[in-house]
Amino acid sequence: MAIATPAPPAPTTGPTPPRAQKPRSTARRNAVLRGLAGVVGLILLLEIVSRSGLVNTNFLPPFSSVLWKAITLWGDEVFRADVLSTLLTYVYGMLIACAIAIPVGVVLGMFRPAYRGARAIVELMRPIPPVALVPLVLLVLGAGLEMKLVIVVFAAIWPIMFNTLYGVHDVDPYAKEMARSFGVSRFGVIRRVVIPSAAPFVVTGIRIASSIALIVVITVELIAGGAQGIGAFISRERAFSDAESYLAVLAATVTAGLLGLVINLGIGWLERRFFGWDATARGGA
Amino acid sequence: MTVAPEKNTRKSERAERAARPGRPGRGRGVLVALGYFFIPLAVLVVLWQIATTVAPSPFFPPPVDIAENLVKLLFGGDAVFTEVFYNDFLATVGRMLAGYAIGAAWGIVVGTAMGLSQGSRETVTPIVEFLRSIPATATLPLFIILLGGGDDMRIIFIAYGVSWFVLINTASGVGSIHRTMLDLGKVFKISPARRLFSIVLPAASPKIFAGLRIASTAALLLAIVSEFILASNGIGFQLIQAQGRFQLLNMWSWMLALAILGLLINFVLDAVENRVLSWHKLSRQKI
Amino acid sequence: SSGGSSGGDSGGSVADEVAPGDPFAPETTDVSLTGIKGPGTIPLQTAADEFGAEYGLTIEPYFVDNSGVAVTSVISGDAAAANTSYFGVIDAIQQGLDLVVIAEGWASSPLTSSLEALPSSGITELADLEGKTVNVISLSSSHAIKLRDAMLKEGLDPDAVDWVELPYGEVAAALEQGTIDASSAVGPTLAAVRALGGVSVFDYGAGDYEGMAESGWVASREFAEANPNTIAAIQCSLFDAQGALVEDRAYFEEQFSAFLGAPPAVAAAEVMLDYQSENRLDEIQRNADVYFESGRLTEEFDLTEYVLPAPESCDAA
Amino acid sequence: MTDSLPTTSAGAPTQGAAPTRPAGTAPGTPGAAVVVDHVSHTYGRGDTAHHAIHDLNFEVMPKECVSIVGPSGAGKTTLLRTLAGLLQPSEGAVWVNGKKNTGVPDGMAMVFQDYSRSLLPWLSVERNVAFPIAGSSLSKPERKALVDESLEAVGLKGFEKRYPWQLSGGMQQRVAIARALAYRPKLMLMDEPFASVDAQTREGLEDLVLSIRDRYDMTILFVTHDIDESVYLANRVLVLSRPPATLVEDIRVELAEPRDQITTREDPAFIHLRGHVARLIHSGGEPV
Amino acid sequence: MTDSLPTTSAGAPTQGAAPTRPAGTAPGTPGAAVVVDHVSHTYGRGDTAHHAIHDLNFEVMPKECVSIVGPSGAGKTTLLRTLAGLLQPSEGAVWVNGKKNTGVPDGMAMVFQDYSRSLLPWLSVERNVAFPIAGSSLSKPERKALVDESLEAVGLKGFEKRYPWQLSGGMQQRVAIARALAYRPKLMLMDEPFASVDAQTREGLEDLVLSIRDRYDMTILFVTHDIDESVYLANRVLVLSRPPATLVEDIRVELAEPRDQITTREDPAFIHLRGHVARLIHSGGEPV
Ligand SMILES: Nc1ncnc2c1ncn2[C@@H]1O[C@H](COP(=O)(O)OP(=O)(O)OP(=O)(O)O)[C@@H](O)[C@H]1O
Ligand SMILES: Nc1ncnc2c1ncn2[C@@H]1O[C@H](COP(=O)(O)OP(=O)(O)OP(=O)(O)O)[C@@H](O)[C@H]1O
Ligand SMILES: [Mg+2]
Ligand SMILES: [Mg+2]
Repeated sequence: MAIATPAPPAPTTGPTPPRAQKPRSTARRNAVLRGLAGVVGLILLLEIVSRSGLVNTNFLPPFSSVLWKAITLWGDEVFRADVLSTLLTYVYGMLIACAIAIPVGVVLGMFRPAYRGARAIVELMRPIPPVALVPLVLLVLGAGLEMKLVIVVFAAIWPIMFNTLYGVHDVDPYAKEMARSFGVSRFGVIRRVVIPSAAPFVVTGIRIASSIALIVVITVELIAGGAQGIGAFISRERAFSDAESYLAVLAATVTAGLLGLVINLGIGWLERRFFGWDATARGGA
Repeated sequence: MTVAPEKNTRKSERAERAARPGRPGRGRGVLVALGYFFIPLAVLVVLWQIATTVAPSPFFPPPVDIAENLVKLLFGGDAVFTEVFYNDFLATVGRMLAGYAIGAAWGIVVGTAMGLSQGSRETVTPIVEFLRSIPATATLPLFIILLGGGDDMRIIFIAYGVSWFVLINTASGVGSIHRTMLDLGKVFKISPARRLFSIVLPAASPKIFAGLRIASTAALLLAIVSEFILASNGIGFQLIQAQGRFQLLNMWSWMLALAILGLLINFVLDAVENRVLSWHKLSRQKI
Repeated sequence: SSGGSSGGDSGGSVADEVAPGDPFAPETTDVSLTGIKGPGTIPLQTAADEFGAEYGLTIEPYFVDNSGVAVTSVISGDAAAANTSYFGVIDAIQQGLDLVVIAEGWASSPLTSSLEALPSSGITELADLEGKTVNVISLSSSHAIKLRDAMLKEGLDPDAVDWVELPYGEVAAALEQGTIDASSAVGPTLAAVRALGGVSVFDYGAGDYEGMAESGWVASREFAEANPNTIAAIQCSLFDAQGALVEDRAYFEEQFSAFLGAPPAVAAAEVMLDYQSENRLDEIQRNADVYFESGRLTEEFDLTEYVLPAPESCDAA
Repeated sequence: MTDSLPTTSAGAPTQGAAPTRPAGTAPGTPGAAVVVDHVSHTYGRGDTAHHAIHDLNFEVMPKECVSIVGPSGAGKTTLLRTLAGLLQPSEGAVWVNGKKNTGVPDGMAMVFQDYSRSLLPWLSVERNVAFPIAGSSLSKPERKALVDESLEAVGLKGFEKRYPWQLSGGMQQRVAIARALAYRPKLMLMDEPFASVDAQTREGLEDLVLSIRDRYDMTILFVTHDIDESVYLANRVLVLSRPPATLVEDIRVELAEPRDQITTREDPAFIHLRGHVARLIHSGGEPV
Repeated sequence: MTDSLPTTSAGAPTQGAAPTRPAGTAPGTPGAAVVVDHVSHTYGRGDTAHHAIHDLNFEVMPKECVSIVGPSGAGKTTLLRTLAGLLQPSEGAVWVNGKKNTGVPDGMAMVFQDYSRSLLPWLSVERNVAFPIAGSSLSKPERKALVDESLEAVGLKGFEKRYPWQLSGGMQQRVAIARALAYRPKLMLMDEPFASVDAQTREGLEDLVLSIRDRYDMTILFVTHDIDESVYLANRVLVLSRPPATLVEDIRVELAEPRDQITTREDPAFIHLRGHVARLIHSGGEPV
């Protein structure tokens, strides 16, 4: 932890400054190298665990073979279609969830009566496991894309909404007052001060929601079946418990993880690019 | 165009009052709060009741039936509570709380480390992003293979799943603490431990709490999911049984139980947050 | 339990006020059929690929992870028919879902599904199960109910067993790890468990249970009444498919490999399910009886009203 | 609490004038830019109540530059926030351009005491300055010209693309000033606007404020702790007492215009006035 | 206001250090409290690099009070942060009490320029002030006495239970000063500590700082924009140039001790010195 050590000699400016500044390529290279080191470390650890013979390699195959299987699976057109289908559901779900959760979060964050009035319903709905909704939604909407979407949206809304709410509460009152003093309208204050200032919170919410969404898409596909999706793939492969299909199940799981990794790194990149001010302006470590 | 300013004074008054419990007007405040809470709920329930009576469907039982059934499931018998209450309801609550506590603690520890040091953040981020994107539901079998089918497996599974939410929010909260505040601790030679507990964590607490909120929902969800397979008790188990046997009323009742459970957890979190974050609310409510 | 003849002879069924439809004039030609992907749904795929066309049907198969979902999609209208166990059908009907059995799937037969345990567990017979953790995929599956029933008949206490549910994919690993002591197994899982040295403790298709109807195709009554001809066409397609598989082992192996992606060697070693091509009311009713006797059903249940007769003829006029 | 103003009673704030006036019209001299009419403000309630300003009465004519001095914690910021309509007075009312303040009056700009927090960290210097005019009807080049001109005026040319956290304290404060300038307000409220800038820059900014006022007919109210500055810049100096702030004296500053950093400060009248203000402040708000 | 200052500070810091000295020992005069040895600092890198301070050399003897003046954005805050060990110099090194700064030196306190951000919003005034000593070996009553004394000294008695957001700007700044005082540092760094307080309070605080220095043998470095203050308080005034900041002149202030707000400011030597500093600043960092 850095607490114990004084300011490190070189990086006095903190992380990459936002736009308009050229990112420091060395710093970025270091970041990538560090990240790679972490991933390689994890992979080695998994490899050692599975090869150590603690568990039957049939049930916990070495990570390298899972990874290899994941790579070869890409050659399979059906699997690619499955991944695409999952991805599409995910993207639509996230877009809808953002479109609902951010405005609602802002309204609830800005207007106390709205928050108080909505709270009972929100708090009652929130803990319902999205997965438990499957049979119900299935009934109303069938096993198609809409069903998956409804459940994904239901799952992804809460983190975004809550982080938005907290972000709105966190806006520096001086900033709001400044805007108001210049005659900026109430809506203008929201649009130009509250939302940008809460944006880092919102993005954190989106990052959390994004992995939840992915998890839920796949879980729903797993439970409710349907023609396509990584979950459907896993469900199909699971039907036989031979080593090969088990490997495929693991490989699909890992693919889901990689998919999430790519998505989240993308969001992280956007976050740094557009909200880099958060970490830097406030002088994060 | 702007906020009607008289609201401001009222708001700060309210803030003042909230800061000091026991002031006059608090009783009314509680009533208003309860009103805000229950009136929308009551309206919703009544509408639902009417809708289900007008157009009955086996899939949408009337709310009164759901509540009645839940009461029957949990209360009564020889003692106050039924066996189901102890065996399933409490079992799930116990697992959930244990997993939540462990996961939250772990998330705060790792998240703080990540937030404080750019090096560790850069090293760990890809791993974190990768692991948390693997569907928890798909990893459950792995947990079972590695840890067996006992309560400890479920608790660790819940903790694992929950920790990500806390971790990410903590890292981001800690990472955005203003430099002057961190410098303050360094200048006055505050010990690292105190710096952590009296600057870093309080300053990041608004974001940590947002994470804890989300995590509390996730904990419940994961507890349920962990009981979907290889379980012989728990709300998740009951839910899956009800689903398997098309006992829709039971399903709804269990969902209601979950909702109420979530609500309770939320109340506790709210109370804690009101204590711990009152400074934040008040200092932000100024305008 | 009620008697009644079976098969193409629909006369014995109380449901005969519903006039059997004409399979060659389906009201709707595009239908979805659903079930869990496995040996039991090979006929679904073959019906879709080959036999449906004969009756002017375009069958869209889709596969789900549990039969509850399959049944729900029948109710919601997503699927015209679904494959499920009769216990599920009874549960659903008891909860007010109006289902009808339109066609039998397969009947219990030896060596297709059994309760397996590794020697290290020390389980060799039903009496050893008490106090052990036993996996049955689903507590309302036919395996679970038959086991309970059998234990009761032997004077054992099924409630002394720690019943759990675990998907097939994880069974072998869980047995190996000692997470569970015994488990139901079918098809590839059975092979996998055997490969670990598993031995059969109880055969779900042997003895008393041999020949008992095990799975069936169900539709919602509403749909069945509105589309008698479509139902007839589905019945005929399925029966044709099931019949074809039973009659031609080579055809079965070919379909098995194609459908499940299994290597020919596995297909060759596979014990074929006892697919049916008629509705045997007695054998179907036995499910309700066993269910009641196992203690899981509180009242006796008569399935007669819920079994549709098969079409009088599936041959073109 | 909006329309409760019962101020028909007192009438003109400082002098006490016309006993009756039509409802809805401002008390005090007609045409006054700002009328502060029996304004009090109390923060909080009950035990923790803090009475910050008490029964303030004064008015500001258009194009006047009025400085406000007083001890720390007197209530100067509270007063400015009330004038800006950001805070509703607990008693009394503020009238700007003949209209009673219910919200933020039009054409008003404010430089906040806590300047570093009033800059938006996610915007570059340039865009922070453009913030208040971004939504206006001006064309893009016009806006750019305004921004450039203001930044140049406060000596921050070349820092357009920086972010607030890359600036020194004094530079941040100047960005806040530039932002208010770019807005071209009719009424400018400044809360210790030069507290963090060095002596020389400060002189430049003082002269800038005066020239801007003349050029754009601004009315300016500003809070300062620098007694020389309060006299040098102002047409009038309002001296506030210890909290709760009341008006100790309203000093008219009759120095030659335009002011000049050298000659004005050497003017005996200036020296006399600054001494007077200093003594007032030293006496802790009791009239001397 | 006890003993006179140790004007022995002969070791000409501006000329650079002794040519040979054992490795690991401080350059400059032995016994110096602070030695700034060829210190430069550059923010960032590449295109966006900003060279804030350039090759600064000076030293401060124990119990000296040194004021630093210079244009806004010169690099004064940067310099203080380097002295405090919060920033590592890009070149050169800082030695405090004969030890090279690798982290924050012991027994040092700092009053930050953005004081409002250095107060912890979740702590009351009292606990903010007690913050640095809360972990110390002092007993509870001792701590309480320290806190009370410091708050009293800055005129904030009676505000102990308030929260920072309930205070005016000047009051917040005084809380930050009280916090540094309660810490009883040997080395005190103050970055425009009185920017937001009124003239009278400021005088009180100035005298407070001087008396505290005498009483507790403190070494003080402080940044100010007030030329009078820089001379009044200091034994030496360091004038920095426009950025990148270099040392324009190191002016020794030989005024009678103890200083007095009336007599010292009337002293012709004072008037001469302040004029000299003012001219230096006006000349924009070119020696006059
Ligand atoms: N939100 C608040 N709640 C309670 N009291 C407050 C609040 N804001 C300010 N005060 C109190 O009101 C008084 C006046 O504050 P104000 O900020 O107006 O002073 P000021 O004259 O601007 O002082 P300074 O010159 O130090 O900035 C102070 O005593 C302060 O403690
Ligand atoms: N984090 C940073 N990144 C880049 N440049 C910076 C950073 N911090 C300060 N600077 C630049 O360094 C220069 C010196 O800043 P510094 O804060 O030391 O000035 P200062 O002398 O304290 O000014 P002031 O009197 O206005 O507070 C300024 O030009 C500023 O723009
Ligand atoms: Mg103020
Ligand atoms: Mg500075």
